[in-house]
Amino acid sequence: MPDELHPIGASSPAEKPADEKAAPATASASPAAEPPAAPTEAKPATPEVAKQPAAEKPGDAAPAAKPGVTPAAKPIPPAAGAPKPAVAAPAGGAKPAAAAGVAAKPPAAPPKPPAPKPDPWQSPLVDKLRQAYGSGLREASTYMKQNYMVVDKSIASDVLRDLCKQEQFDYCVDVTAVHYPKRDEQFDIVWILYSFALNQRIRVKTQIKEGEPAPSAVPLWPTANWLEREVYDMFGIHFTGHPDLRRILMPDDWKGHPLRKDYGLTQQDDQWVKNNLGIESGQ
Amino acid sequence: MSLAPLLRKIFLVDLLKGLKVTLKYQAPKEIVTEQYPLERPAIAERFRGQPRMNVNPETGEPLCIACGLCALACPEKLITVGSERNPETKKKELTAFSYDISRCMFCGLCEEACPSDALELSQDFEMATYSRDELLLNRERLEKGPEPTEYKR
Amino acid sequence: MDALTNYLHSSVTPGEAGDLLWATIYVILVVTAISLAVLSMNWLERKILAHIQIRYGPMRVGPHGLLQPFADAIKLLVKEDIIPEGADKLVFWLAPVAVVMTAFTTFLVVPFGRTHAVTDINIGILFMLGISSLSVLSIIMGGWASNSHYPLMGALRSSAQMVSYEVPMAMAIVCAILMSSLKTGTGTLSMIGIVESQAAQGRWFIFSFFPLGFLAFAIFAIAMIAETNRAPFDLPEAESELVAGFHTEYSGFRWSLFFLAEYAGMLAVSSIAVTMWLGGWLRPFSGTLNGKTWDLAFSFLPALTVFVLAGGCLLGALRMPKHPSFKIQTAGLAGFGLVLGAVGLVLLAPGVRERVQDMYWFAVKVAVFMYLYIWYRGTFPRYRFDQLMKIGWKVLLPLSLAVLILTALVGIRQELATALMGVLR
Amino acid sequence: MSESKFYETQWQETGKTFLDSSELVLNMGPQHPSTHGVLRVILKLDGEKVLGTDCVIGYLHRGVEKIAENRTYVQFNPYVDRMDYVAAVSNGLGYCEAVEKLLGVEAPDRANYIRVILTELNRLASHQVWLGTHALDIGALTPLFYCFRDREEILKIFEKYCGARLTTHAFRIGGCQYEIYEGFAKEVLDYCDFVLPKIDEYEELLTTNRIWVERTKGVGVLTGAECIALGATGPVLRGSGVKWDLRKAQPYAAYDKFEFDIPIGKNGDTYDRYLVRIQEMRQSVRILRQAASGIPEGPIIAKVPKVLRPPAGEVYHSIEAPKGELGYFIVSDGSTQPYRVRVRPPSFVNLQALDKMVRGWLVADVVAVIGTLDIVLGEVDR
Repeated sequence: MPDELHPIGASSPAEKPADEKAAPATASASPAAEPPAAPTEAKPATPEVAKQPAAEKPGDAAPAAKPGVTPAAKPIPPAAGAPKPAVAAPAGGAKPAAAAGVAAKPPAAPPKPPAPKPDPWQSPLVDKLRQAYGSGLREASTYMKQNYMVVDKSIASDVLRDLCKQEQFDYCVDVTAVHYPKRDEQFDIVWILYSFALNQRIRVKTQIKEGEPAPSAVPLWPTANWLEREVYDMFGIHFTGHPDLRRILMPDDWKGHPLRKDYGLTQQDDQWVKNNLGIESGQ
Repeated sequence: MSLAPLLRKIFLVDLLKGLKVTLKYQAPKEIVTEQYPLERPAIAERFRGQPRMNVNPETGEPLCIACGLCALACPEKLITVGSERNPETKKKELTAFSYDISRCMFCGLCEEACPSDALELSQDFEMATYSRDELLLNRERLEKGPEPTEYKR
Repeated sequence: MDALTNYLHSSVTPGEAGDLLWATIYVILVVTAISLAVLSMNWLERKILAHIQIRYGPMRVGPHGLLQPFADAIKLLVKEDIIPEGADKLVFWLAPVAVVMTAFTTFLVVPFGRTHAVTDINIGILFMLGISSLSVLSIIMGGWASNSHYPLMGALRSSAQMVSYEVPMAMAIVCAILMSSLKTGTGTLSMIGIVESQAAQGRWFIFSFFPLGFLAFAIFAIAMIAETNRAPFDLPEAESELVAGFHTEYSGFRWSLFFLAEYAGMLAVSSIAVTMWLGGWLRPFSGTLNGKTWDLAFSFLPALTVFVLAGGCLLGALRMPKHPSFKIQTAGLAGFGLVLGAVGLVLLAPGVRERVQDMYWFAVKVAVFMYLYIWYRGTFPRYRFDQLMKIGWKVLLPLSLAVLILTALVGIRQELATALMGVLR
Repeated sequence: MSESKFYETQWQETGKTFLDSSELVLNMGPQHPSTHGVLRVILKLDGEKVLGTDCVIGYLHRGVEKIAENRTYVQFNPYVDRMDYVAAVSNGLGYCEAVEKLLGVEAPDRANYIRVILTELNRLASHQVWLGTHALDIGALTPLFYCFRDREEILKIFEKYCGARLTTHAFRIGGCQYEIYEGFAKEVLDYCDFVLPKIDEYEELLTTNRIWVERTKGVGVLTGAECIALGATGPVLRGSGVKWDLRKAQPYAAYDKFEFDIPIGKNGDTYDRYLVRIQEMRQSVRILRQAASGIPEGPIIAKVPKVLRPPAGEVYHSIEAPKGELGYFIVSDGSTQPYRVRVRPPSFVNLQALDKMVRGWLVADVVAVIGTLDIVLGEVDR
């Protein structure tokens, strides 16, 4: 990384020292003790809910981890600090991975101002779903005024069906996925739904392991057809119940799934160059 | 169907209306295209064209302070800056600079990053060359600036 | 020398006079003239279309792109001759030849003037219709032989289209033939005969039996656009749908033959329209503004037109950009203007003056049609195939039949009246 | 095996070639005059009637989403212009606002006004390109040139404002990079006066023209419910009578400050979509007039750190691009580079409706429907 950038990066926390105040609060709450953190946040301390902060995507885990790590890590380098929670919390597959990724990226991550935390999302819809699915609804939060819920993959198709048929979420905006290679459940599948009647947009997320199929939304929203094909093309995720799961953007004989994190940017190029030009690298 | 639309349909009013428009525009003064190499378009002041490295007009010394910010800002990573610390003045001095406009998308981020107004995207838009090598601009060519081709027949 | 004097004093076409030499010369002249007309049409179309579309059009090859058609022709001639591998080679080769042959053969009977036709045959119009329908065949040949989807669809479309529009077209022509039987009593199928009967009746058939003549003309005008596959009926070569229609697989010289045939076809049907309804070679107002002085005045018009063109060229040369690179172009344009001026002078000569009259008016009338063709192309969207068929069969055909019957009834109204009276009495 | 050999053997074995079957498989594109770039549609035809289609896309796939993961937030900004290159400004707006949301900053008022002006100009330009090419597909050659003539003036304003005509890179995260040049507002207002009569002229050429009406009325019908099910947004949705525009439904930038209507169609056919877009152009002019005459003073860019490290988290932000809902789903892991950027391209989703719209229609209608969907392959393929 550029040396020149460093002073600028370092100056940013100095600019907002006021935010530091909020840091200890979250720091003490979430990362220090994983299971106890859950009850403070969520209602019944069912095992699933307890697992929730750990298993959710690092978008959530990272901010919680960072303030916690950095104060403690002052004497020790952050790289060494990162794996620690991994051992401490074996239940959380995702969190240590993401935390490690975050901590490793900037060489010396300055103590960042605490990130805005997702708030629990209170709404009749959530209550209804929680009633119906209980702990299957792992999380329902609001982040940056945007509502999302994380559901267990076993109930994902049911939740989607309910949202489509009963809750007027008649428009499937997007289906996509995010790859977290270091997590146990590698993929987040994200359905972005919109309701014309309510003028409301929600995200439904579920997490699946490598090789596991996801439920297809095509029977509910025909628009998901190509979107799921694209997810399949880019991530290699199979959708059960999809009528015509083929590659869409990449050629049919393409190898690999480009948007996975382990798919190198120039991998295909290099291979082509090697095969066709007989040299090591084209660039 | 009432009478007026019917009559309009029979007398092809809709078609005649269109014909009128196209007839109107046949006057040569309506032509908007340019005889390009002969008539040159007016290029806006902020236009982002071929890059140029400015030198101090009085001393001829480069304005570039070899900070490398442009290279960092570039999304395509097509700028390389070579610098060397002058042992006498303890300042970084520019030794080499290359700019690959074959990969450039003229986003202007390098220009914005430059703290000393050294790198600038000029108004020249005629960057066609006969070989790819010519698109790799070195320091000399950048300092000389673009050399627009004169139109000859 | 005898041949020349014979020709100059002849008041009939060489074909009628049995003058084989001059007939041959006329054939050559007609083929050359049509080819030149197609070349200039090419330039004009590009120029006029460009101006409709607020652009310059060709500007670089010669002054204002005047030499562009020649450059195009050379380009097409030296282009690689590509025959698709799956093509039926013989038919593929034959199609453009056939299409050009049919297109040029029609001009044998076109009367450019009273004496300016290769020949006059008493079934001239039938001959024209018959030969021009043959071009369908070559289009199908081209589309089929290409062994490719787009040409095949283009060929199918065009055959359906040409066959269906031939019917109203023929009906409209029959109206004109009926009109020609008035006064003279006997209708004629001869192209020259039809023009002469218009002269005898003192008015063009477009104004006869108003509005029947005009309606018949309008039907013909619509059908002829469809017949020549031009916008808004240019489905067979609809660029945005079928790429280039039946000649998608053709390139170079073969393609240029299709191109030649298309424009020759346009000229041919326009000639029919002019002959049938617009008085052929007759000058306008020949009925009302007649007399020696008017004749004399009108006889100067060809020269005047040429002078105006020449003046335009010279003016254009003056207004050329004052850039050294335009020296040759400026000189060329000025030279062209001077040549035109000289031609104009020749046209002023007494013997020549009268003799070019016929051709001049014929050419002017055809040119108007050509302009309309281009203007329509620049303005209208394209019909869909089924809509085109609908217009052909459900609108034009009944309309043309009605017009035909009405024309016939009006034509025999006196006989009809007497017959009716007889019955009643 | 060469092509002709193939047919020969096919002939010998089955006694049939493709010409003998009642179904014709026609490969439209990827190089075809009216597939707007490199769309390839495989048509199954019975004569000229379309029995089914299959879109083959991806010829222009550049992996924009993958590139995003390897660039910083600022560096990725110019790339979004290359998706819908006809409406580059809208793309930039969506991306910048999404990242701003992630950062928790808001662009200042002045920047928002400039953004609205430029995006509306771009909407006009995009609709003009659409109209020109759509008319060209249907066979009218000339409107294309009139549209491009009028679009040229917009591009000149872009060039003067930000230095590029097509891939503008006009906005930055947090606001705008460039202060408006002298006479900007006046030029925009002048353009409004200039373009309204021109829109009337397009209408004179097409709206009542019987050929145009016959070619577009009733062709490619989508009901509102079908649109929603297929996820079609933008003028396609509005043409079917659903009054939904993100500028009104979930206002962004400064759109809540302006008065404008959402034009909707009735029948959901190609003609209605045409009318909707024409009306939208007029509404854009209306917004432009309000915005250009009321640009507030103030800073043009909010305070954002030089190096952007949005807090870990994810947002979805969408705007009403000329083609429909353009969304960005950005996942941040707290580093300088986005962890994942997902673009929800309107053209891609709208293109799905093609099959539904053309079944049972003729080849010529396929062309018309592709035109009316207003796709840009740069965005479909990304």
